[in-house]
Amino acid sequence: MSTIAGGIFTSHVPGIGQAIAKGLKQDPYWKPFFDGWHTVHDWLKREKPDVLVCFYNDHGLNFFLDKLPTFAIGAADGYRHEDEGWGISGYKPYPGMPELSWHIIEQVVHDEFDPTMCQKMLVDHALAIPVEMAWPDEEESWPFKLVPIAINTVQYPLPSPKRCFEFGRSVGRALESWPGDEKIVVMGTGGLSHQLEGERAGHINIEYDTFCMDNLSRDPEALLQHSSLDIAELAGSQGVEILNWIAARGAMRGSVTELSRNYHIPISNTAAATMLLENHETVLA
Amino acid sequence: MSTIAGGIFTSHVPGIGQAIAKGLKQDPYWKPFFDGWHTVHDWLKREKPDVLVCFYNDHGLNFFLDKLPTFAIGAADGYRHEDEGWGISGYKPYPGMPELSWHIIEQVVHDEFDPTMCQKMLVDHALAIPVEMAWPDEEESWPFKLVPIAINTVQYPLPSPKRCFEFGRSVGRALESWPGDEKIVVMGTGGLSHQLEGERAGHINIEYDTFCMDNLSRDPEALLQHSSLDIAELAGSQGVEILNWIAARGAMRGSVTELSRNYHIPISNTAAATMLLENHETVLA
Amino acid sequence: MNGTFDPPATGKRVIPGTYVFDGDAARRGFAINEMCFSFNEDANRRAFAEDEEAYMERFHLSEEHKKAIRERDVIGMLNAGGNIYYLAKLAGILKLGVQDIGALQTGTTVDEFKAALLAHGAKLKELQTQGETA
Amino acid sequence: MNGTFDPPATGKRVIPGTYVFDGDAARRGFAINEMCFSFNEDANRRAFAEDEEAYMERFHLSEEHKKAIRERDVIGMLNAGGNIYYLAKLAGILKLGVQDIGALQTGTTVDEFKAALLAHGAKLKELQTQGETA
Ligand SMILES: [Fe+3]
Ligand SMILES: [Fe+3]
Repeated sequence: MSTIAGGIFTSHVPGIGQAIAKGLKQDPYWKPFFDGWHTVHDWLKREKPDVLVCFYNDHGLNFFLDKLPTFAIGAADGYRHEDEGWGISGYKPYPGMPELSWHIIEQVVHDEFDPTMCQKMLVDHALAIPVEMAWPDEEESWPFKLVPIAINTVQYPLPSPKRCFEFGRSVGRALESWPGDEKIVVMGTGGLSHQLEGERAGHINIEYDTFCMDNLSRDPEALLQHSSLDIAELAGSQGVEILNWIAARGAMRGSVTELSRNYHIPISNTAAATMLLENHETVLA
Repeated sequence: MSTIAGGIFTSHVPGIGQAIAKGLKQDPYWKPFFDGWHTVHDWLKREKPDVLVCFYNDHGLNFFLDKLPTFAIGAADGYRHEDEGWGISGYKPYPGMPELSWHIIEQVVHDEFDPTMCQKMLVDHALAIPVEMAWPDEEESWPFKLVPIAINTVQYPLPSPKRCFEFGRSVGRALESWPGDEKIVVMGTGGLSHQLEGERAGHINIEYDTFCMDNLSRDPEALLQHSSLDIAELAGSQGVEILNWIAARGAMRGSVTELSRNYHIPISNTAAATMLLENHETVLA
Repeated sequence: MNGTFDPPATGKRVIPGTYVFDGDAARRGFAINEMCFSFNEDANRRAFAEDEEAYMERFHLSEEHKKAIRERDVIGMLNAGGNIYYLAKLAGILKLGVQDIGALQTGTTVDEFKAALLAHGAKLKELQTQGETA
Repeated sequence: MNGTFDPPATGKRVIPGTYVFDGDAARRGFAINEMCFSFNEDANRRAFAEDEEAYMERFHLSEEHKKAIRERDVIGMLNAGGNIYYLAKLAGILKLGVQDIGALQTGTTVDEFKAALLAHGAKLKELQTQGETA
């Protein structure tokens, strides 16, 4: 039987990719952020997950406003990153796991979600960069199979935090009922508080970020008290990317404990965070 | 305040378009089907709706398996039909009503549906042909503004009949709360029983079709007792297009009466039906 | 008619003579369906008609896909994951209507296939005369 | 910084200094966003760089869109319905980073904008020293 070993939650700022490319991990500006990954690296080496289910948001690589899905689930044999407009590409391709993708799609449609099913799908920096950070030592190919799940954080109306959490729960039910014996890690990328546009560009909210991090493991439903617009106001217009965290956390349906947390300001315009949560099957008393 | 005047439910067989083009409405093969439209024509002349909200399924014109939405809502300034592979095109363009489209999108996302939002969208014969049948005398341009809503009937898992009905109810709530004074007609296209592929090609089920038609006005929830796969078995693999009827019926939330019904076999491989339902605000006793 | 009904996997609901286009089918058929989707453009239809083999190669069709297309074997295309909504565009190029396709799949002549449809119509008339249906 | 905050419609929630990209904004901005989406391809980026006016014309940009782009007026682009996720691709061509953009919009210098971000970092350090946050 499959197990959901845990969840990795992290920012996905494009500049991180450039810092990696330039070898700046030990640079004083970047070190405090990259240092937050050591526990994740140790944990991944110990757990060796076979499958990565990654909740992220597309920034205009695979989706445009002609067909903008609320929830999109990849069901391809494999995925590539491509040029998003800045001439950066060349990330290693990601092997897919279409049989698990379809199992998830069957479950979520059964549970009255309305996904867009994607048998071809490019994945952008919001997936590529967290993967580079989590598995920095893989030379040839990735040691996992990928199911990418994109949540709309671009076009209002966004799905509510509650809807995203329930969507994640449904994905989690699919993972639990998957008959394979794979070990699965989930990931939620984006955030924390930041805002790129408008007169409020540069907005950061330590208090709200701390509230989210404090509750992510022990009481994620606390994060559902706000609407997506509330979060835009609290955490900035790109702070709503925490919807990906909320969905990923929803997919962890066992007993969840926080293994590590790193929170550092600033990375680019962003309050950057990395958290590692472990998931154990709930043991009945 | 806007009113939902009624609903038109009809098959959308491509061959109908060719019959119209060839002037075959009085031909013995086609006459029994086209005769079913007289009451619709009279009703439309009397009601003069300003807006058409059309639930249909795309047959591979606007959507492909790379990005296949469960529910897609058009939000464009206008829509065109284009060549679907048979060299037929040239239908008059359809003016959009993006302000109403967004009002609907806001409502359905609020109601926990997960639509794909389409600011560019081609519409196929499943919309074009019913419109040609309903408004046969418009020379220059259409007398309505369009909101097209596409439901996945191509890629399993399909949404359940219950989900489609509730989706229609949510669209209906949006129409009711629209502050404009437009008169709205809804449309559901496709079906009734037919199957194009496999050793069971040519399958037709008079009993199930009759059950659907008998209950559409007075007890549409009776149609929700079957799953989408049940309907594929009962009505044939393309018979599942009745999901569009179910959603359109869901959008009619008042007191609904059947004004006319026509059921004729065969049109092409299909048991073809046309129904006109009127919608009145429910008067409390 | 070539080929026989070959349900894709165990443990799934089987509807006799019917091809449920689920994820398994979609995976098997992606290439053939993608090729058929390209036929929305007239230039692509002409390119296929001019050189079927080259065009199939361009879309990376499997040997199973190619064989079914070469043999105009609709059931073979379905077993290889073809979806009728996309295959209908190929049928147009091959000048096959839905009733030709129906006859091919059911192992009847086109006239027999049409007669079977008309028989449903006659049955409906009979029921209507008896007042059993509106 | 050019232009001022111009909330798109009445009756909507306004978040000061923030552009909620809703349907109204998406309608106003479709052309500019579509142009920016095209910048995923290098050939298109070069075509824009070579002849901005011709490229904007090709995507049917409104006069408001064009004016904002000519003037490198980010707030103007936002008011005209530009979405930052797509505008970021244009910013790349113009060799503007997110902090240059931030400075342009907030009417500060880039150094001031960066300093404000660092001040948040300092505040966090202080809170962490006080043990108020992990
Ligand atoms: Fe982001
Ligand atoms: Fe159809």
